Amino acid sequence: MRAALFWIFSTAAVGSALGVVGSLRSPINSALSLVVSMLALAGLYILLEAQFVGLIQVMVYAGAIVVLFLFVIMLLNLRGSGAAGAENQPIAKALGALVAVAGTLWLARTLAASRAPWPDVEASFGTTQAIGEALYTDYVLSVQVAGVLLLAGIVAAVVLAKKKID
Amino acid sequence: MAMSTVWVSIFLFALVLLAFAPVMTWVERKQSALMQDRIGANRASILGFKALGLIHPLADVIKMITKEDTVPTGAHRFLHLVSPFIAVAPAIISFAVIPYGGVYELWGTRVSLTVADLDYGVLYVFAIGSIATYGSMLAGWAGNNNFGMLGSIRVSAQMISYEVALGITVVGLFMIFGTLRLTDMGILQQETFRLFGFLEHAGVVGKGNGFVDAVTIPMWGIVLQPLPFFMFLTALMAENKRAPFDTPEGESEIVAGYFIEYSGMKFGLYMMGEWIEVVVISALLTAMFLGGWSIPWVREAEMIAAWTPVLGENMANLAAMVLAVHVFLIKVIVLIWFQMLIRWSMPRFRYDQVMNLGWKILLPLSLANIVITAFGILIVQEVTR
Amino acid sequence: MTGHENAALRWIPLLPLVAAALSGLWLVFARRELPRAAVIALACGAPIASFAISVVQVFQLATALPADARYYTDNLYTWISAGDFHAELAFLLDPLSAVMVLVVTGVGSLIHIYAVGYMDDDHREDHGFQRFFAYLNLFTFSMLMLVLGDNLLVMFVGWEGVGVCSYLLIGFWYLESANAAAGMKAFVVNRIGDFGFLLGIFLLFWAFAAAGVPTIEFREMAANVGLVAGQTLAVPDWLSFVPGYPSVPLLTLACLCLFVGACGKSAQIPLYVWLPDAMAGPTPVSALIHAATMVTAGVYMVCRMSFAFSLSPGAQATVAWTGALTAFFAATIGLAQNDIKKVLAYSTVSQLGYMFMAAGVAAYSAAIFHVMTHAFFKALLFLGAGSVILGMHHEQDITRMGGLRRRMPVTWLTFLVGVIAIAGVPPFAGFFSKDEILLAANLAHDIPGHHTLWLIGLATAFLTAFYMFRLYYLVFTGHSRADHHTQDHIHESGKWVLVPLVVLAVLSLIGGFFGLPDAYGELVGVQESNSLHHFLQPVVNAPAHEIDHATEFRLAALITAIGLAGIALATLLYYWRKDLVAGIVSALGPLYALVRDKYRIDELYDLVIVRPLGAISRGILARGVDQGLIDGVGVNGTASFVRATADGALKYLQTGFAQSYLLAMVLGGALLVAWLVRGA
Amino acid sequence: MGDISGFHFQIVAALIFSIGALGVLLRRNMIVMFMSIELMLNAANLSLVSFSRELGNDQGQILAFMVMVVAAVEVAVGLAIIISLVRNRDTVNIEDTSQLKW
Repeated sequence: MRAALFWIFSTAAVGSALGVVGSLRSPINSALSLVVSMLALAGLYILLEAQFVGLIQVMVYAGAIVVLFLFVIMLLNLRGSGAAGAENQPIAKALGALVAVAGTLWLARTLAASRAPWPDVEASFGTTQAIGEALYTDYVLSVQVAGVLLLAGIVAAVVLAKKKID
Repeated sequence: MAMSTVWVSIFLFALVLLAFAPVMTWVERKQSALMQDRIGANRASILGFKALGLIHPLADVIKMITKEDTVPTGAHRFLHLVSPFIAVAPAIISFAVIPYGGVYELWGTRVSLTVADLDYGVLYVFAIGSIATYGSMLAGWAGNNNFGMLGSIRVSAQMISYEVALGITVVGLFMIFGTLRLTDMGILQQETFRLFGFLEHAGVVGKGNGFVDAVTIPMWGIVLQPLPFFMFLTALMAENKRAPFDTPEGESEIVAGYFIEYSGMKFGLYMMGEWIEVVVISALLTAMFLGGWSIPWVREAEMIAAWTPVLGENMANLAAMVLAVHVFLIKVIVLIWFQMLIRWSMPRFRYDQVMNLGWKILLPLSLANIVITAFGILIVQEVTR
Repeated sequence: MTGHENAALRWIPLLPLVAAALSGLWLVFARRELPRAAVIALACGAPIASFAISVVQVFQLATALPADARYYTDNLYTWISAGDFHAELAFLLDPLSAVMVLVVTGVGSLIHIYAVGYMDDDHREDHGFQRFFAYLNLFTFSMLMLVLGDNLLVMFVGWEGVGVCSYLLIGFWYLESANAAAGMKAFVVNRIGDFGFLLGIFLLFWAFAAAGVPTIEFREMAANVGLVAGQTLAVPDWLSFVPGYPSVPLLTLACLCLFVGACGKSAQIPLYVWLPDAMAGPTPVSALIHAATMVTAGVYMVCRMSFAFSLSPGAQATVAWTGALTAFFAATIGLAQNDIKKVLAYSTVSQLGYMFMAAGVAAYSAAIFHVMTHAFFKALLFLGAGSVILGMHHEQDITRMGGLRRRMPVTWLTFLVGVIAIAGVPPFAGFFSKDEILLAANLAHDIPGHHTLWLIGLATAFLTAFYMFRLYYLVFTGHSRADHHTQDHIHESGKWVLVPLVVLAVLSLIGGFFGLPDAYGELVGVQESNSLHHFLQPVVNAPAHEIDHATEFRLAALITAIGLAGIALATLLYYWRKDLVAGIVSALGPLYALVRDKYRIDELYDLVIVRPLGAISRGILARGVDQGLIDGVGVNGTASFVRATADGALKYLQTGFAQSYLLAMVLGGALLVAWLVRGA
Repeated sequence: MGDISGFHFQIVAALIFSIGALGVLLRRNMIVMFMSIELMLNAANLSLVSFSRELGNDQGQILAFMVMVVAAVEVAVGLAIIISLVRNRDTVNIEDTSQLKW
């Protein structure tokens, strides 16, 4: 059942990632593909026993970040991309896809040599409690730095979005 | 988790949803009529049989299903189609973690009255709740209508804003209970504490003072965190976009807001979604703040142990289970009624007032609550050590 | 040390500093003057209060402590601490600094009071009145730091401080460029001396550190000076061909460096040229800084370092001869000057030479004695000259004066006292100090040519008496040579001016009795009447000369006679037979012109030092090094190189499209990853 | 868990990362480019979490969490920049904003 879930989620994630990049008609479509990709990734996290990260993935990415994208797209009323002609560059696309596939294959070949089954983990692995304890003991400095970063981000966003640069 | 538990839970799940949601239309009508000194909702009848207006939901459903489903020109057809479902689905699946009762041994089978007793229960509700934003947001945009667009922008801003306050408000409660699992919260809330225990710790009275030992209070969330209960309720209601927080659909300003271009059952889905969410809110609050399925001052395990000699083990468990479900539903109904009361008492806030309440009142208060709670926990730990 | 600590000392320099800061900062921030009464109270109150504290402390010092352990210290905090080196911000009150403190605060207070009257007509746009007193108080503070400093570094702070204040006050009337230039000259010449002083400090510390006592504190150095006496300078091999050089004693070298500093500050050959020009400042400044206090700092410093000078005969001889030559040289210039303040300025240089001569022949107490009496009568003379200048409406040329005796009676009388005092007529103050110096010079057998020194001293005394009385006769007697307009407005000065004059006149009259030689005292039955000498003896440690009283009296009579001879000659030429002067001048011809032009020393310096230096600076340093090398190659060269590179090649990499940058970034990242996993 | 292991997750991560990189490099719409950057970040997160599972410790998850924090900040600031850009130049086409040159 887990293998099936993996295939479902990973197909959804990769497919919708392609949707993000490939939907030329409207950025809204890209954003919606992005949500699907994020949710699929959250599923993959939960398959990896990382429940907390998975939940946060849903809350932060699907619940906040992409909503913010949508919000901006709506606020700016970007119905079409407005640059459909510029988006059409078949040679570059083909070349890029070729490089990406080649790179992935090379990576696969490299990684295949070191495939190993997963170890068993205790029940608390990846739970909110485990991550919380790690965050507030060993990584408390990172948490505080992250807090400062968020504050700086808030201030920067407010200043940037509010000020009219003449 | 044995398969049988799932079946019981899903049975209850369907019961609550299918029973409550349509009935909510009737409840709402009756409540508003009552408050506005009308009779209300008494016209629909089958062969002259009115049943206090309970026929009305049925009539509504028939009307909605049979109405024409319009799609405006220039609309994003796919999004216009899926948005109502995106709006309703999160509300429904939120129920998965709501505990209607504890875990019972029935004829050798463990029966849990929770569909998915998740370790990260509350977090799950929040995560699912944040998805609900899309349903409303995309609806307004997909309809290719300027009012709908305005509604979309309002709804996304409002829901993102209140999600912040929503999560932070209950952190104090998490700190006290030390868990996010709703069933654990239910069990913990069956405990009691001595209201005047501090006198003993302060040395005013000696150990074993009869009065101090007698006066006990259930350790319900609302007792431990009274202010967050109301803040949480406020934030949830704002998330649900019902009056007085219904600026995204404010009729007097932007006609009907984000679902302006919807008709028929698609429109009905938005109505349904709101009502289901009313139930979700009530259930969540009950589980977290009002002691869940428990009766005050009664530990369920002790109760079963007391009944076992009389009824036998299986029947005692069964009785406790039935009692638990009823207690839970009663509390939910009270909270639904309370929400209706607010819905019909308060006028709609202005949009800036909504935002100010979220960012300038709820958020600072909830942050302060975390600090105060932390100090409180430290003091209690220090004193009772 | 406990019994010697005295926290009152810090207030002596601090009070003037506070006053200066208050009035100065008020000007900076409020941009307007305080009420005059407030300025006067602040400016005069501070030095007077310092004087009062000094009197009390010195009295305590003299009475409460035994003669061989007579000192107070006040340690504020450790100023610098680096390795072995420690410099405390500390003050020291011992007999030597006691005398100086009393002179500085006492005479200083009188001059502050005088300045109130003198500067009264200053109503300039730049708040001159308050600014002047801020500077003056700042000067008092610096001078007190110099005098009270417990180590060379604190002394150096005061030393530089008085230099700055001197610069500020010489150029006080900066609207005339000549005044500003005079201030600059004083500053630059002083810097040369200060450099020597600093080198001396470094050498001393080096020497003491090498001897195992790293210190610059006076009392510690004095106690351990024996350890460094034998040290010679370690010379690099390539200098060893210089005859005698390898054996230069370190202590002598240090003393010579210190003496360079003293020469700059105290206007000795060859660095005396700034002092006559410094007369551009207001007259109270000339009196306070350029006669009574600052210029004697060099003498004070040499006396303070007497323990070192006493151990280096070479340095002592240098000091003595420099002083004697300066004394004579400046006196000759003084003969032919017509500006009332210039005459006094050269007289000051001459008298400072006297003091150095005394210090050089190890008669330190005599030097300090002369510092004190000179402060009295020279301040009196300058203030009197100031009064005259006020009365004559800022006329300073003595050929345009005359006959002021009746118009300015108080000024006349007090000025006369000063002139007699400087001429060396007993029992006025100047006689006793000069007598002691010349006696010491006569007896200084270890100084090469000490009899010549003595003769030079006598000749200087004669010249001094002559030119001072020439000045007196030209200003106060005969008929007025001023124009009618000025004549009509000649008036006696006000009380602010006259009171300090009278006080100083009294001091000039009786000041000599502080150091009445023992021989005279015994005539009237007083033992050890030279109280100043005995007071200072433990600190300056001068060798005692045994001489019978008869010889002492004979020498004194000789000095008196010389002085009277000078007075007589002046009376002859400028009172009885004025017609003779023109003949003598024309007979002397070019020699007179040379003296009148101050031997053209300024022109010589200009030709030998200033112009070559300017040419080198402009031609090589400015044009070659600064503009060519630093600007041309360093700054502009770098810029043009970068510009050429960027313009030629790099700019084409910059397309302006974010995605081309991104592509480069991704490729770079990919290459990096490929390199990192190359082995796998 | 059948034959599913870290290898598979890493390949998925690599694919998503490549797709995101191609999006950043090929698309001209700034908002879509920005979304592609998010894809790349998520791919990296997936890789981290997968390693975390493979090694059996939670450090990878913590790092992924921190990446999310940074991503949130980045989105807030980045979208603010895009908003002010659109207000001033009325375009989201990256080719229209080529002032970063000589």
